[in-house]
Amino acid sequence: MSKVLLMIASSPRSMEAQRAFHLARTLHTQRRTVSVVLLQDAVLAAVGNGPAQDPDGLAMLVPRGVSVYVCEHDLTLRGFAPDMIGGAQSVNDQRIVDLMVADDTRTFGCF
Amino acid sequence: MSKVLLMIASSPRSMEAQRAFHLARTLHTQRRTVSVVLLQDAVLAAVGNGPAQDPDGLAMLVPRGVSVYVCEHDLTLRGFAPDMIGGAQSVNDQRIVDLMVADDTRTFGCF
Amino acid sequence: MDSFCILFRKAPYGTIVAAEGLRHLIAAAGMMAARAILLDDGVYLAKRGQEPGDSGWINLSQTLEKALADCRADPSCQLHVYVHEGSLKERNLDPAVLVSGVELADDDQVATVIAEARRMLIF
Amino acid sequence: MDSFCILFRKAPYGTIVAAEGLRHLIAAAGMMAARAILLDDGVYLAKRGQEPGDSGWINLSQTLEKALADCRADPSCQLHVYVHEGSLKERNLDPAVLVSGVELADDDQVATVIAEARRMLIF
Amino acid sequence: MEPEGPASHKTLTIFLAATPYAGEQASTAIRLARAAINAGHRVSIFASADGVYGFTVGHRAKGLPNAETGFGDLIARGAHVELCGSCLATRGLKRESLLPGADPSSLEKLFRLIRESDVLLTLGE
Amino acid sequence: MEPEGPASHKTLTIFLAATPYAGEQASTAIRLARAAINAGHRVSIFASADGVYGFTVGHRAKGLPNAETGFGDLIARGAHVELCGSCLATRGLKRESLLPGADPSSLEKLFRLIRESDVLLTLGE
Repeated sequence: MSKVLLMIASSPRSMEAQRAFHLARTLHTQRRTVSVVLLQDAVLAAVGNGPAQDPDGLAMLVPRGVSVYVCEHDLTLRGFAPDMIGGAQSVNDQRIVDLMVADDTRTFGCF
Repeated sequence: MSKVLLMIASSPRSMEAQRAFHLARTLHTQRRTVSVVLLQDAVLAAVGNGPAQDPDGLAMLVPRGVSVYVCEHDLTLRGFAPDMIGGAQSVNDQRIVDLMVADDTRTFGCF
Repeated sequence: MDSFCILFRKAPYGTIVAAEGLRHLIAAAGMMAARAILLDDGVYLAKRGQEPGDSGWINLSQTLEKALADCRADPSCQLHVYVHEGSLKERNLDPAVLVSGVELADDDQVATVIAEARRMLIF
Repeated sequence: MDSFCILFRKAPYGTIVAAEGLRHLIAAAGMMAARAILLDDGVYLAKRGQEPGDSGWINLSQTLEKALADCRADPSCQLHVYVHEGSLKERNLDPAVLVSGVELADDDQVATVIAEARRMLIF
Repeated sequence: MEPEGPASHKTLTIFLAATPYAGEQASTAIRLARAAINAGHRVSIFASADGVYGFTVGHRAKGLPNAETGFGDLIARGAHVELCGSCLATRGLKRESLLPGADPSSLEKLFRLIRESDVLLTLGE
Repeated sequence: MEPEGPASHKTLTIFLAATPYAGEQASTAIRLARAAINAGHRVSIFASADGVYGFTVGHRAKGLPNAETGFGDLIARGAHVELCGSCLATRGLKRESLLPGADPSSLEKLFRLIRESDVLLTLGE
């Protein structure tokens, strides 16, 4: 079974991002290997959102073993330092492309 | 104190529409006379959404005395009949303009 | 298994997005095995009885229904349109109000259709 | 009491909307009593430390801060920027991360500023 | 409070920031403007950001409302239209590609319009 | 399963449906396309709906990234660009207003591009 990479660009509280988070959980429940890349406004999901703030969102994915990558460019643009994220990895554009085109990976997005 | 008319055009579950519903409640709590006009995708708030589905949304405004007007054109375009709405009134464009320009009314929108 | 998929997430008419998705779905169905998933506000695309009148819009749910009927009449055509049950329920929409030819799918089925897609366009 | 108000609801950069609101706010402040409300994702506009680098974007929070400072130095200028406390709290944002010159406002104050506005632009 | 004119002579200003084919915003602007004009009100439309795309010529829309026709009709009925000049420049839109009657304007003129209007409505994305 | 090429020769297709100045989508498309080209991958961009506005000429953007410059640079680096033809017609965009190298195309060509690509990414509103 191939890996699934979900690219998310929408604001964390938008229906679009919430749907992508939900899909990531369902795919994970189906025992698929799921990774998530956060781009544009979606990077805001990786700052300041503890599980208490967002019980259905990103914060529940990391502890379940979903890899979360955050676009460094879009984080710093918005005034957040790459080291502010718990459980997620900040990545540059080159690394995002590497993730997208990796063998055995199906990339879907942007949500 | 003048009346407040909120024009809402966004999808009922969007942050934008939810904010407008919340604002309508707060203005109502401040003892202001509040009315709401639903346009475009926001008309979907007036169909099929009982309080159980949407405890913070439109369904709680009508019982509190907030007048809710729904754009008839946008309802029928989407396949809903004007008589499907409980507690809200379907209105044509002319009536919407009358509401917007009514004396002593401050019109804000579109959310 | 390796099909092309289009995701519909937004209500018709309010934004162009659903109409654009439909235009692409119909074109795709003529060229490859195509699947569509209607979820969140995207489920409203399949609501029957839309009445564009003289607005200039085409009737999107009728166009979807016709595409499905045309495809059933053509043995070489492979088109499936799945409507997400959870999104219908949240919106208090009865499946009976949907145009004919669409299929219901739960969370699990939606995730499977997506994961099985080789490529997906998102609207 | 009768002021002009601009509502900021979206995060900066992801959409042009916050930048457009800011452009209009600065122009308005030169011509009339102007108030702005940052709420929902709009609160991120005031986050200090934005780094556009060579992206081509101007630094929006710095631009906001400068507009507020310029206005304080000009006795004829009337500009207030309110940041919604509830939206900050939901996003786990400490008011200390905001640029200087903005004022905090609760639900009640936000509603009052809006109701007192004679006209409002929404971004 | 500013004095309120008689109900039949209000001024409605629409601030339009959505593209003509983003969805329903252009149609909403056109429908409400038409209804307001029919009721004897004055209507101004100020197009800003991506809203300026709506006032170019040569549209051939199929299956969705033709914005050029709608806006042209409004101008013919007396709607006043101004376009954000810097927004046109950003997008490379030149005067010769614009609908007659839709003229480049400025923020200063926008706020003059706003001050003179009884109702201000934003139609954005 | 289709055969996967070596990691250094994948094809990325970006389906771009947002206007050049709607926000960050055009910049994201440009940044990811540039990174992909730098890594030796092939890149195609298919602009659809309001996305076609990004491939006109004469932009003078201030304070936000100039999309024309970014897309022109990508084309110079070998990115393949196609524009939805009916979307151009809807919006009244003529060939002479388009960026050289960005050519009108069709749905049939889009699906050919999609079939030939390893990764398909949508950037919309």
